[in-house]
Amino acid sequence: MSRPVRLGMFAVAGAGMIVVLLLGFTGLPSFGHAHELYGALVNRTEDKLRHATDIVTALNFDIRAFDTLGEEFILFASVTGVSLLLRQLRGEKEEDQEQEGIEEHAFAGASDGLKLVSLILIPVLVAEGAYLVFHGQLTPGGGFQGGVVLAAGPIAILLAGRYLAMKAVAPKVLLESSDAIGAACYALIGLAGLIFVGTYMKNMMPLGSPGHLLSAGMMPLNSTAVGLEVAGAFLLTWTEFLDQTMIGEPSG
Amino acid sequence: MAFFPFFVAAWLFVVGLWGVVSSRNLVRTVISLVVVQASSYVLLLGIGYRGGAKAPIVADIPTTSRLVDPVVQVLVLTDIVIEATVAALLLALVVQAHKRFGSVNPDDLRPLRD
Amino acid sequence: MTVLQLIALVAVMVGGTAVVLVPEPLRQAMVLGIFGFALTFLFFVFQAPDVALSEIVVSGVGIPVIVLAALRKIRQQEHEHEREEQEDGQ
Amino acid sequence: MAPHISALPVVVPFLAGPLVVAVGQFAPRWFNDSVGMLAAVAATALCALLAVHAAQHPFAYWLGGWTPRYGTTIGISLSIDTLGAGLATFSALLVTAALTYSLRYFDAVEGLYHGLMLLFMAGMVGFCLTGDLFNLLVFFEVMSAAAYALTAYKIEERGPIQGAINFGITNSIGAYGMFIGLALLYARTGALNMAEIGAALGSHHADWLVIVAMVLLFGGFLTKAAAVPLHFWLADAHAVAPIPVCVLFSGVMVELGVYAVARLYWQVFAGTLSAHEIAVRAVFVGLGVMTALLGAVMCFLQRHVKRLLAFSTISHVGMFICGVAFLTGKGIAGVGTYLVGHGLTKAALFMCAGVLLHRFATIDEYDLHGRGRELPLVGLLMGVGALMLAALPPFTTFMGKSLLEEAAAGAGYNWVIVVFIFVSAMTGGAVLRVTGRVFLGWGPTEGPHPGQAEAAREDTHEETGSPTHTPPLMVLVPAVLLVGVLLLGLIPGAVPGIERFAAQFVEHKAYAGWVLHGLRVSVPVLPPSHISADDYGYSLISTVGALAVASLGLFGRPVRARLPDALGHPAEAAAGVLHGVHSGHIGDYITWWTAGVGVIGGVCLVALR
Repeated sequence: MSRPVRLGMFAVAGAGMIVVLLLGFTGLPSFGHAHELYGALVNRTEDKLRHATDIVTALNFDIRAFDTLGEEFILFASVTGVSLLLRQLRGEKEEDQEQEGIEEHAFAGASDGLKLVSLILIPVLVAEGAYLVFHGQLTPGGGFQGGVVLAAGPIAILLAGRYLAMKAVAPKVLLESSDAIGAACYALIGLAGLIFVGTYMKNMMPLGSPGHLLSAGMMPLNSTAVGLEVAGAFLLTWTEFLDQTMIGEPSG
Repeated sequence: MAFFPFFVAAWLFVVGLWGVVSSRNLVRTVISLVVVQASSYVLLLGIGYRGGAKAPIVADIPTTSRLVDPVVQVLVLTDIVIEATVAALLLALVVQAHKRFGSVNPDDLRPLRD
Repeated sequence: MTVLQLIALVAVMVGGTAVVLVPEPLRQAMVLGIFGFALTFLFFVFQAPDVALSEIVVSGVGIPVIVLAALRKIRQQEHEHEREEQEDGQ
Repeated sequence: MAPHISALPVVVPFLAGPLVVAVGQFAPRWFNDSVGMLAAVAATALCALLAVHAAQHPFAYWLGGWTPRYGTTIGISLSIDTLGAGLATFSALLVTAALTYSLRYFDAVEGLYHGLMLLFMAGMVGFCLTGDLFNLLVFFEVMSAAAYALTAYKIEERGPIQGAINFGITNSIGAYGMFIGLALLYARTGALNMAEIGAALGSHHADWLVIVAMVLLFGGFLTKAAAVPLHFWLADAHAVAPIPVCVLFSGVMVELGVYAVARLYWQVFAGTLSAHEIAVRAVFVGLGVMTALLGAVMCFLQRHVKRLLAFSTISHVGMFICGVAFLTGKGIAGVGTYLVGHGLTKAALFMCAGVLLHRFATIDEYDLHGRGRELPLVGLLMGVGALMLAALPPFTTFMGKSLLEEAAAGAGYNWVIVVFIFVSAMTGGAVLRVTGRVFLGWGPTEGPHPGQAEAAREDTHEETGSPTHTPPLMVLVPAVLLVGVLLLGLIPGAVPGIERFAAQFVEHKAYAGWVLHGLRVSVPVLPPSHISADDYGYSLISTVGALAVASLGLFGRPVRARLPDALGHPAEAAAGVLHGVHSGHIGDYITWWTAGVGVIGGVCLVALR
């Protein structure tokens, strides 16, 4: 199809699509008046059953933990896929010999002020990330959000203009292991439920008292596993992409 | 007015599709996909919202207060992870496409074929 | 519906449209960031703080780093290509 | 014992995957191969155990022990019945076959290949077993994420990158549409478990919301299943993915889309749409027939053998969509039987194509003219595979096709039988034509457009080892699969068994009983159905038709040259238009997608009022 034909056809099709969608949406209960059966039940029972104060986390890491298992492996599969797609081919060589050149050439734009801010940012990010991971069952946040924040720590080193320093702090092997171990641990915690209490992903940890760091059964463990995986996964993805900008083209 | 959130959801879906169809740059195509997916967030959270209700965190509110639906929030959390992963995978493909085709314009991405 | 919710919805609608309509990818990536903030704000006023946190980490750092790196790589290759063409021309 | 292992077929590859990815780059090749094979075999065995157990009575496994409370589901269930677990077994079996096939030739990258194959398998198995709608979408994405990356495995070539981009974008958009559909159903019923959504929709009148939700969900799954006009990604992806990955794509992944449509229709929408069965049947049989015809014609027009096989898959998927759309247990039984026969055949055919690609570094039919003479065994396998596609009696594909034809007659769609015969003749004939040209050297050596051969040639090899020698495993594995096609359908009790389980599959009220209330439901007893003389007649026609189509393709050029211009020109023009529509441009594909889903939506909104 030529571009005008395509756009013209889409104008008709898209208009039809939006009409179909809106006709379907007319059947929705009006905004603010949801008759949430499932959600109401969870809200009513979760506190007594699981001692987590953040109900979303309880759903995420316990009641619907199997979805999160799938989610972690979507992430794992895509990171593995990115590693596969951005792998170095024979002939694509990293320009090792010009290491200092890379430092300069890559992110030389950082001013001293920005560098300083970035360096201050690092401990803050790490602390914030760890807090989010470990307080998932108590306050908003959890393994995923905390994991991304943790991964942003080394990225701050990059902002400070030190690409190779970032790679020294977080070498690929470490990231790959963190990614894989986190994902596998999440599946293994579920397996412990199967072995000790007879059902996959069933809670087998004491519930503790609501509002405490070690409460809500296996949720903190699951959250930690996810945090480990997500931190590794995101940083690995970023590193793969950033490495691309450092690879020369195959000569000839 | 009570229908507006749902209208926004439908709008984002179709506008995002327009971005994909009209794109001359695959990076732009992938970014438009993010907009398509945002429609499902707006729809899901709009469905789970109850007027005047609190967030589903029971630490410092009386247990009798109305809470919004936590289930849709969990679904959106998973959705967001899918968004990030699909974007990463597709952008990795786009980078490779530029290496092989020397262009990221979908018009140029036609390998020889019948 | 509260006023804040209305503002957030309008911001998301306008933001999403802007992301699609901006022609130049680098500028589009920036608009995408703004769109992410609008969504985050929307999630807050829809009483979904967990989701808001997720959205802000993904749209604040997660995706931008990837998009910028991809754009940078593409630009590098284009420069190299141009240089080669100039050399060929001489 | 069996219920306890319910989650393990998913968990085993989820543990083995990270292991090979993390350790693979330091470990020797045999380690990755063994972990991959062990996990695949274990998953196959576990799924088979589940299928056998569910044959007594199907059961729900509540993950985390979150059984329904106050009559409402709270957790996620694996709802395991024989057809679902059987399909999971079949998926895992094909993964095992694909990994075995790649043992001796495939240049696997540091455990990443094995890791992604295992994650792909976990996605497919979880997809077959789960009883929760959102969980179904999650496993759909696990499967897709692994599949996008595997498609572009050969990043040094152009085709794979372009194929993977089209595949990824089209399927992602399908998935986002499904999230909207799911949100609509959740807003209406407050439930995510399929049994509970079905029960909540009950026999209430289906309003616009329910219909649009159905269209979006079916649209997403039919994108995966490559129904016309949502099918464009398939040929691009199948033509370029590595052979072991094609085996899984064509053999089972695409068909899983049809499975999901059947599952959703019967377990969610059957009650609420029971008054509209006639209209639903008309809409989706129409879609299936369109898909079957377009796939068959495009299949015949290809000279790139992998693309040819890809269009043959589209054509057969069209038949499967018809089978599901007849809305009877017999239709499901036909699809189930044919799916196994077709999956094994198509896997074997792709593997044969893999041998050619390995040996000659091209997959163009004319390039390969006569060069296959040194591989007589592969030629034999390909010929047998072609006859299986043409539904030669009395083997498995024939059994499946007979059931489909009976279902068509039962639903009052006798004319669809003609379409089925056409599909079998065209797809079987196209593969026979390739066999004749490549392995026997029949027909002209020059194709109509010599320039097209370029696309089918490989710059690089995906293989290790010297191309003068074909590893025996590359011939042995497809041979075993084809023996399976020959024998499976002849096992006494196999086909009647599938019929009984299919009858159970369509009992949606009983489904809610055993999932939500833990009732013990036994398999219905059916009178054994007989294969009539008509069925043999139809299959003989399709086999003879396949031979005729093949000879027309090989020796028909003089005949075609003598055609009057009034006939020849329009035919050529039509073929040109068809090629042009499959442009490879992602913008075109998404325009077609939007139009397709929009039209299906519009038709359903009008027809199901």
